[in-house]
Amino acid sequence: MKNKQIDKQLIKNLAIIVIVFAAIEFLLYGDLLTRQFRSLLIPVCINVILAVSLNLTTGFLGELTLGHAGFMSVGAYTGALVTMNLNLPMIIEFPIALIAGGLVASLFGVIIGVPVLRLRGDYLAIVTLAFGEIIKSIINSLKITNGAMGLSNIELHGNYKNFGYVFFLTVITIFAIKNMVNSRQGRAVCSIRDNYIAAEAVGINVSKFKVMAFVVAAFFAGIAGVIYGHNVGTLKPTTFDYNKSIEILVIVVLGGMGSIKGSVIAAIILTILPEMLRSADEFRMFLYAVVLIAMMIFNSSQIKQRILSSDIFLKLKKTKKEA
Amino acid sequence: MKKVRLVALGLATTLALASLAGCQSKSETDTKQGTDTNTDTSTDSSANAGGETYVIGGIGPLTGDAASYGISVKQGAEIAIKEINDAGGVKVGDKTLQLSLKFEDDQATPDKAVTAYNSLMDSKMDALLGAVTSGSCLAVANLAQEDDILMLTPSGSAQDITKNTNVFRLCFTDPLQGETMAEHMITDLKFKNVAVIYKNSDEYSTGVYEAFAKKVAELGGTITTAEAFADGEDFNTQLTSIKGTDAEAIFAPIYYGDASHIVTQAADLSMTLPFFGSDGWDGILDTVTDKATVEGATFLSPFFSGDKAAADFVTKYNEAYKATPDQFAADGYDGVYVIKAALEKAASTKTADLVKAMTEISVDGLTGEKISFTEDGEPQKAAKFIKIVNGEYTAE
Amino acid sequence: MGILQNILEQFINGLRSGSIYALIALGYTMVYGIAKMINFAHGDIIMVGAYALYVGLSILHLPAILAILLSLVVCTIFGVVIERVAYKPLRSAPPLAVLITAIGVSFLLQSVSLLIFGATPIPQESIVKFAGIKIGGLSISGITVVTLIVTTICMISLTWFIQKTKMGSAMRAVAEDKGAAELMGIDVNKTISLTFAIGSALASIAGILYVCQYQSLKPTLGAMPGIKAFVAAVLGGIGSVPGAMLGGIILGLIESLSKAYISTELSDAIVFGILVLVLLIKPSGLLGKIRKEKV
Amino acid sequence: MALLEVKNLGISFGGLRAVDDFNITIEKGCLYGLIGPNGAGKTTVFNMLTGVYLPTDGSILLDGTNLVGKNPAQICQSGVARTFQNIRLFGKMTVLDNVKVALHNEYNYSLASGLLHLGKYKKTEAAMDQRALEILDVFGMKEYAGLLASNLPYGEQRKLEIARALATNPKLLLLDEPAAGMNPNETAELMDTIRFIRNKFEITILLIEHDMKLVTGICEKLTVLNFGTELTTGTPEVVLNDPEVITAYLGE
Repeated sequence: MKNKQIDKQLIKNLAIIVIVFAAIEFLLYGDLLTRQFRSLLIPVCINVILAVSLNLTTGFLGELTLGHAGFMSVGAYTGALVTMNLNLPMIIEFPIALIAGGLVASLFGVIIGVPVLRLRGDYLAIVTLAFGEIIKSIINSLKITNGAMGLSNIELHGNYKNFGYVFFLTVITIFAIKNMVNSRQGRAVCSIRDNYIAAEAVGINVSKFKVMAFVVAAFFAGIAGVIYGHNVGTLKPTTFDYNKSIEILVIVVLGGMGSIKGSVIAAIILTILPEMLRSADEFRMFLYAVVLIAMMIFNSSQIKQRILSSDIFLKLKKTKKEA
Repeated sequence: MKKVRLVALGLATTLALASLAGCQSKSETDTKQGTDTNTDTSTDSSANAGGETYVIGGIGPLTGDAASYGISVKQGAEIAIKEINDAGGVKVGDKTLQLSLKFEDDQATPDKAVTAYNSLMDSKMDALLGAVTSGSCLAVANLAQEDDILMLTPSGSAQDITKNTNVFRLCFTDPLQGETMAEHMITDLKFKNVAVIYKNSDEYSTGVYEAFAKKVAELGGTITTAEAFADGEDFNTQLTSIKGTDAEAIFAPIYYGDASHIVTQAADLSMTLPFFGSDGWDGILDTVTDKATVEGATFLSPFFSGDKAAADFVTKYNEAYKATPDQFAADGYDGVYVIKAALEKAASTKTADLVKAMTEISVDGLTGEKISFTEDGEPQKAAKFIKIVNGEYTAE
Repeated sequence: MGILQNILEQFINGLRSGSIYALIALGYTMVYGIAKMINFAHGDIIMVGAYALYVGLSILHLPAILAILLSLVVCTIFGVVIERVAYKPLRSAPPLAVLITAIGVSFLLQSVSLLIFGATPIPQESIVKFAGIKIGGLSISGITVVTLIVTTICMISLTWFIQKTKMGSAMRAVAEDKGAAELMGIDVNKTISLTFAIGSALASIAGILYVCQYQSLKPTLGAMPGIKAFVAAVLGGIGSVPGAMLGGIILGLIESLSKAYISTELSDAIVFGILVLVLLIKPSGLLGKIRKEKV
Repeated sequence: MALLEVKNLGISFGGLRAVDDFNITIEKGCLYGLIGPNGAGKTTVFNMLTGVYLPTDGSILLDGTNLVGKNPAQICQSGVARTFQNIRLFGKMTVLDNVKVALHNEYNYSLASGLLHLGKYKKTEAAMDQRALEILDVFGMKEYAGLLASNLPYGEQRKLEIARALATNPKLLLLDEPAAGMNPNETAELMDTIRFIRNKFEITILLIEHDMKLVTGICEKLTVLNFGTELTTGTPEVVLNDPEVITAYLGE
């Protein structure tokens, strides 16, 4: 019975995905989108991937991470170097770049996993920030990444023309993370968040699953990086500073920690919102900040409201019972 | 409950945006209809350029750390546009066009530059004056070629930007600046040992430095130490390191904001070595507290606000924005006039004609007399060495 | 000039930037220790302090002492108001929500100052007229001496205030357990407001000294020092007042010495690398207390 | 052979000797009580048995293998499960998932099938669901399976902790004050449950408890701890009538 329910859910989700995809493709091929909107399709997908993957470490593992952009940059550079050096058709070299970018990024996930084993909370947060800055600084001084001048003329395999491809990757990411959360690995990760002492006591290897969460998150961040590089066509180290990490974190927190649907929706809103505010020029940053603060306060007041309404709900239930 | 609300919010935002965008492009086309006498039905920009206004798009940082450069370019361009429109507009063939400027913020990041560019395309941009920073230029150059739009960057100095045929630049390239300064310092001023401070997180600074280092070595000079920095305001360490070498001069290919910290701190450390800078130094007198600290510094700049030719521009700029224009403002101003000259020469708004005309025009601008362009998109104009004497910029 | 003197000079350079980091880190650590939140907007309060000083001196033409007072008052008010408006509604929300709000406040302050003062750096002369001291061939600039002294005074008086006064013990109680403190008759809201007031006043002092040292203002001036100071506070053990001072000075020294003798290009990587190493060896920072969860 | 043999167990925190020369032998299938006044070091003993604290000296043998030096997860895998004095549930997870986390080591599939929900995933998850529901059923909590653990009433939370510990398939179950905060009815019910699970799952149970009714009601053997040292060991009747024990509880 339960399996049937899961299948129903799956079919519903797939239906939504197909409809969304068809709608966007229709708009795209019918030339009904404005150019601005068209150029936002890929960034939205990239941010969805980033937010959903960051949600794994921040929302499900419960560790504040301020260096997600570091993984992204590693993936972006690896992917770009792969396609720049392999002169193969897109259909072959882009998947290679994606996998290579993801794998190298997840290798860095292992490296950052080491401090993760010893540190928690704010201390871990600052280490992830430091880690991102170290990656940036090293990329900035390496020959192969062309230092501050960065890489340019990366083939545009990931731009709107290949939207189907990128959309597919985004859906894969969402499903993979969602699936993981509903698997034994994901439960282990969540149990560490809720109570790591109890998790240990029921036989969960806390170290292993912390590192696993970082590795999986890094893998998808790396893929997002590869898409980024192949959408914009240029890469420079300063793009991936801690502000970028914060930008992703804002999406995750606003969408709700541990809510994948929330991350997706927040990624869409927060990518489009600054563009909507374009006409406001100098006031754009100001408005963005005000909206951000207001949303955070509104969110928590809503939680309050919900507690209130649940109280009423309980009372209603009680009176019903009594009656 | 909450989720439903979020979805609703998302939908509402999307719809609002879509309708906004819709309205915008609609009104834009409305104003252009009817006056379009051009029979060319191709989809390129020239199709709707036969109307009354010619839209020049601009891309540059209006917010963030690099905001001052983008704002300067925008303001300089606005002055030029006003002058031209007040004078009746641009005569293209047998029509007279009014110019309008639509300037979008990119926060000096390539990905924002791409969306800014596309937003400009929605606003029916006819030619692009931008982007201001090199990274953004690289990101939009290929798009501009795809759309067949004339692109003129006022200040993007990375070598690769102009490799597309439709892209031109108004400023000197990074390597050219580095080489010119190396020749000036080693050959003209007979320095043997020089030290360098450059910003290694910045493509412009690194580009100038690398060319400079190569040329100095060619000319037989020595770079005693090349000190890098990524961020921040503290240069004491780098300056102390330079102090420990036998450098006779310091070359700092950076922007004036950082440069003002360097000269102030060098004075604090009682250093008396002469400073040499790149065109980013223009504007430094307004950002130091003590003008004595920059006394004797020499930098390369195409623009000199003390020039007689610039006097009128400086006054207008001052009136409008309560500030002294810097090189970026002058670049923006000249950029508009270059596009105007190209339009007049081509007597057409077709990009192919404009690109051809670009190599044929010669413009007397603020950043150089008789500016012309090569087919590679590079400017032909004389560089000016500006030296600070008695707390004033002086042309050398 | 001998190598030894060069090393000493670099050491002084490290003290110079380190003492500013230390001063900013004091505010960070104080707010963190008591309100248990990373106030990411702290760096931008420094910016507010710096601009307030500039307004006092160059626009209102006030005497230096009044301009300093103006900056202190403005920052304190900003600190308290920001806490009341933006952080207080979120007191029961998860810490990350508060962190994001703090980031929002940081954006807000930056964009407002960009709207008012523009993006072009504004020069502002130092109000420290003290010429500095010379020992042999070594010279230590006046502002370095002043910053070091002011930071030390701030650290000592802050420690004294927290340890010895009644308000201070109320703060410690709130830091331990908000609920219990409330039951003991401590006004938690007032105490947290006071914490922000003091933290912001410290930020204002940092802003003033920052202007005196670097003599120019821009809307993003607080961002980088803010991050560095946050690193310093964690290095020293976040929540520990002497730790913040120590962390700031050490950070300044590492930065300066690694730039001078290892590589200017990789100095950021080295600084952050050392931070990671220190935390691996001592997971709660140099002077931080380990709080082991009771099982 | 005894299931658990603890010899000369001791631990110091700084200069403080929290537990000293502690010995205990528990036979297979026994229901054993560890009692003593507050602060006697009972929970510290539990923490050493489960690897939360590393003992300063002594040995812990479970079925002949030494547990000292293993980490909590390894000790759990060798067959010791526990509950906590202050309840430690996975609050944001459902009741069912709380139990399924504990089944982690018994049911296995790779990360790849976890990410893609392919291969062994479906079969294994179904088996896990079934097993978890079985265990919940023992505690009469099947109907709560879909609730968040933090939304359970207090008594149910305590029971869930026991259920979760049982799910790790232990040889030895350590219960830290299982009846704390329960009313007499709930305690009586709990006593039945404890006896029932001992028999059904064929496990050995060591429990810390203050409720003497529960202790005398179900424990077959008791050890009394006072100031970190063992006071006496024996059957409940003998131990609770020992004048030394009475003094320790009531004071001089």
